[in-house]
Amino acid sequence: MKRLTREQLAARVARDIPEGAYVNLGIGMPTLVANYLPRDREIFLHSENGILGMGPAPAPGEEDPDLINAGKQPVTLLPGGSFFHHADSFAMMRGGHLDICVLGAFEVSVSGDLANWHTGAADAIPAVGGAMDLAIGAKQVLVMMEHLTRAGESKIVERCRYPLTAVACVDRIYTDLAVIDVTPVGLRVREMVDGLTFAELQRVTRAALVPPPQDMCA
Amino acid sequence: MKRLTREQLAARVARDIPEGAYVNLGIGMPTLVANYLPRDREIFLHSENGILGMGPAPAPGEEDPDLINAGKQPVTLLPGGSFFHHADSFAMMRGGHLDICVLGAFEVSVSGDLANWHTGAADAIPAVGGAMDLAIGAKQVLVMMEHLTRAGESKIVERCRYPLTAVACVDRIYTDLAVIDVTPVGLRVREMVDGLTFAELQRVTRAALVPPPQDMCA
Amino acid sequence: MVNKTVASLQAAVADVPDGATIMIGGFGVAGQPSALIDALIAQGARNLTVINNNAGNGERGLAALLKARRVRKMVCSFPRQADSFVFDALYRAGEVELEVVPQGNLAERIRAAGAGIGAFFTPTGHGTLLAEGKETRLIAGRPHVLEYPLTADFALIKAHRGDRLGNLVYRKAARNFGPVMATAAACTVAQVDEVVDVGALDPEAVVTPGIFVHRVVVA
Amino acid sequence: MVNKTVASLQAAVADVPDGATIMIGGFGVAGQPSALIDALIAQGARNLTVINNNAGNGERGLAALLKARRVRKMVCSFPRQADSFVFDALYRAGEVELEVVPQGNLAERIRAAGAGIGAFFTPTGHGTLLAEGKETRLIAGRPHVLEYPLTADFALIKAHRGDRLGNLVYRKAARNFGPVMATAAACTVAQVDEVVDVGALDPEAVVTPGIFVHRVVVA
Repeated sequence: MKRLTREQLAARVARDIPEGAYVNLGIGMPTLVANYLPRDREIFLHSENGILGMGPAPAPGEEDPDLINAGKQPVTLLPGGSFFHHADSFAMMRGGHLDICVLGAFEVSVSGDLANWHTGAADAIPAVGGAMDLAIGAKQVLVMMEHLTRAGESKIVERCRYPLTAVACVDRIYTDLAVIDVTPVGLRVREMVDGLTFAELQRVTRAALVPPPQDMCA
Repeated sequence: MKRLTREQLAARVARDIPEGAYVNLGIGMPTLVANYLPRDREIFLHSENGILGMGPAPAPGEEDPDLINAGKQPVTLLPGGSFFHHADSFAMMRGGHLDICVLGAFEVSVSGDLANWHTGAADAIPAVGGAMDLAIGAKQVLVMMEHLTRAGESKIVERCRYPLTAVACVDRIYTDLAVIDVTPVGLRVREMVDGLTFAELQRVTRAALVPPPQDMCA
Repeated sequence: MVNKTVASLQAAVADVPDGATIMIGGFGVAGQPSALIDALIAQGARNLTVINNNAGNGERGLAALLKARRVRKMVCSFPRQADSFVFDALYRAGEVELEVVPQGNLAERIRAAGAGIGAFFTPTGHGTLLAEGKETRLIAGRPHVLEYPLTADFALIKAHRGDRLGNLVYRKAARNFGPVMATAAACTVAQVDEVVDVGALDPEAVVTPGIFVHRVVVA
Repeated sequence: MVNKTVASLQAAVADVPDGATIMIGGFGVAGQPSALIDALIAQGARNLTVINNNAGNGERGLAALLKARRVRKMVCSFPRQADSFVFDALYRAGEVELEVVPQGNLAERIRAAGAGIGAFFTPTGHGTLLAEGKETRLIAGRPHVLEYPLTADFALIKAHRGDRLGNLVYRKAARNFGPVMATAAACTVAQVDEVVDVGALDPEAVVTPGIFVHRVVVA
């Protein structure tokens, strides 16, 4: 089965981010999206540790320990950016001011429940960071993940088995196989990778999918 | 009966404000206190409209319409002062950070209830401003008022007849006749103007007073 | 390229509908966006609910909006002032509704709306007329009142300098309600003295980041 | 003359008692007041409850405080990091208690303490393990969780510049939790790079006004 690479997936997500959007990219794979934002669009990256207008990594030797992103990697500030304290930063997230957040996930359910912070394993040290705030706060919550676990299990599920990050929060899922909207009538497939059929996608997905418009006519 | 003038009363209140105190002076008579703060003490005046380190009125011609106090009169900013927005300003008040506020009053009750915002008259337009926030928020709430109304009635009462600003909030009352602490055992007189006896003070006060220490021994 | 500056005051308030709730910045006249208010009067929207600390001074700005009979209801902390005669007359004639809110609750309720807080408990107002009928609760031995966020369709505010991204800095005590109102409205319109180039505002000193601002207009 | 500067790091933390609750600023190492933490280790207070976004990085700063077995309980949003091995080992050995708080609730609960809010309703965490046992309520059709303020005996924070009145400005994203923690503790101690003359800080750009700060020390 043909799959998007992580880079291709990041580029696919980036394509959907419009001019002028205020965007938070979660730790991990979502951070890659920054590398693929269209250069002709002005997009504002927010970092939960108090940055708006975050720029790319600095040139080697130019790192500033006081200028890091949520993943604690060195970043830069673009002209027109600003710094603010943590309560103000989370007010942006929780108050519904961010247009888009992109989050990784362990699982997403049919109803848009998100599990991405805790495996629930007995020896796991729980660590939530800002995931719950982003999930409830951003106007659009996009999930970006591999369609299947390494063991080949669907990460799209009827009901999450992992502890939830937030209930009914996900708007759209981008995987290495498909782009899927979470809608009141179910998980509607919008796109599939070249050569993949709806039947094949459904077969590897442990939740009912709604076919894309062209398939409905087929 | 000898009485303090408004200026003498302001000077009396000012004498009790210690070095380093953060202080809010309410609109009206309390504003006069600023003129009598001891020059050898560094005291920080807060204005609810977002100023800390407020200075005196500017020289004529130097007024700045963007630099006014809570009473909307032109003021100045002292070196080391700062500006902040209204929610931050009221966080200072409500969060218990101000050491002292000085408020005017219509009435104060035996238990420290304060009425200073509304006469309750049918045709009165209610206007509360920041009085309720100051009354519940400052570490010490000092009231400064004439002991009697123009009609000669006691403004210290068993129970307020005017609508309350806050319940059990007043710590000390400064009047033109006496300084009185609100304590769990009642209104304890600390000082009286020269020549006034406790009996005379009690006679014009419509609430039971506790005599000052020296009177208790008399 | 993002450009939040708009060419005219008229354009800045063109889409305010009748019946809108509008936050107007300012404490008295300091920080009051008078040019935007004048444009709103010319625009003609009626039946407005206005949230401001006061209820107008003299005959200009908010007082003029009241005088033009555009305001159905005022939400404010301190309507009664030496020069609030326009409001006073309308109020006594029963032609404008009034909701008096303690000033700290006004600021905090606006902030709550901007910060996504559903409601909060505060000691302010407990045991007073202004908390009548409201839910109360004893927390840590102290009585509190439950207060809800205040949102608006538009916030009209005044700042000192802004850029095309909507970043704002204010001037002295004219800052007052501007920064919190900017966070609490569906559409925030800032009247500024000057639009500066992107990058000209110190990122450490930006008071209102552009995310909260939708339109910037010079006046 | 008011002078909040103290001569030594030792003096700045001399009175921290055993069992104290201490807020420590920083997001990872950015904004972490390492010199104050080292002074606290030398001072010897034990059985501490520490509120920080993380649970230490590497072996210095907060990690060193943990390694010295001075911390009874960590309240944080993100303890598990690539280099949080000191905390990880203590936690797995059952030698430190952990309360995980969503980062926004952590910031907002600290702000609430500083702003005199008794409690607030937030959608964050609803329906998750971190809201188990907490009061919930539907507000405007959306489920909310009731959260309470977080206070502390001491806040140890790092700022860039300060003056003898306690006014502070920060540097870039090292600002993070400093300004809110400064408002929420009975005693706020700020480690600064530099003490400047009163009046040298722009009053428009002061981030933490001196009212919130009790001690300033250069490190």
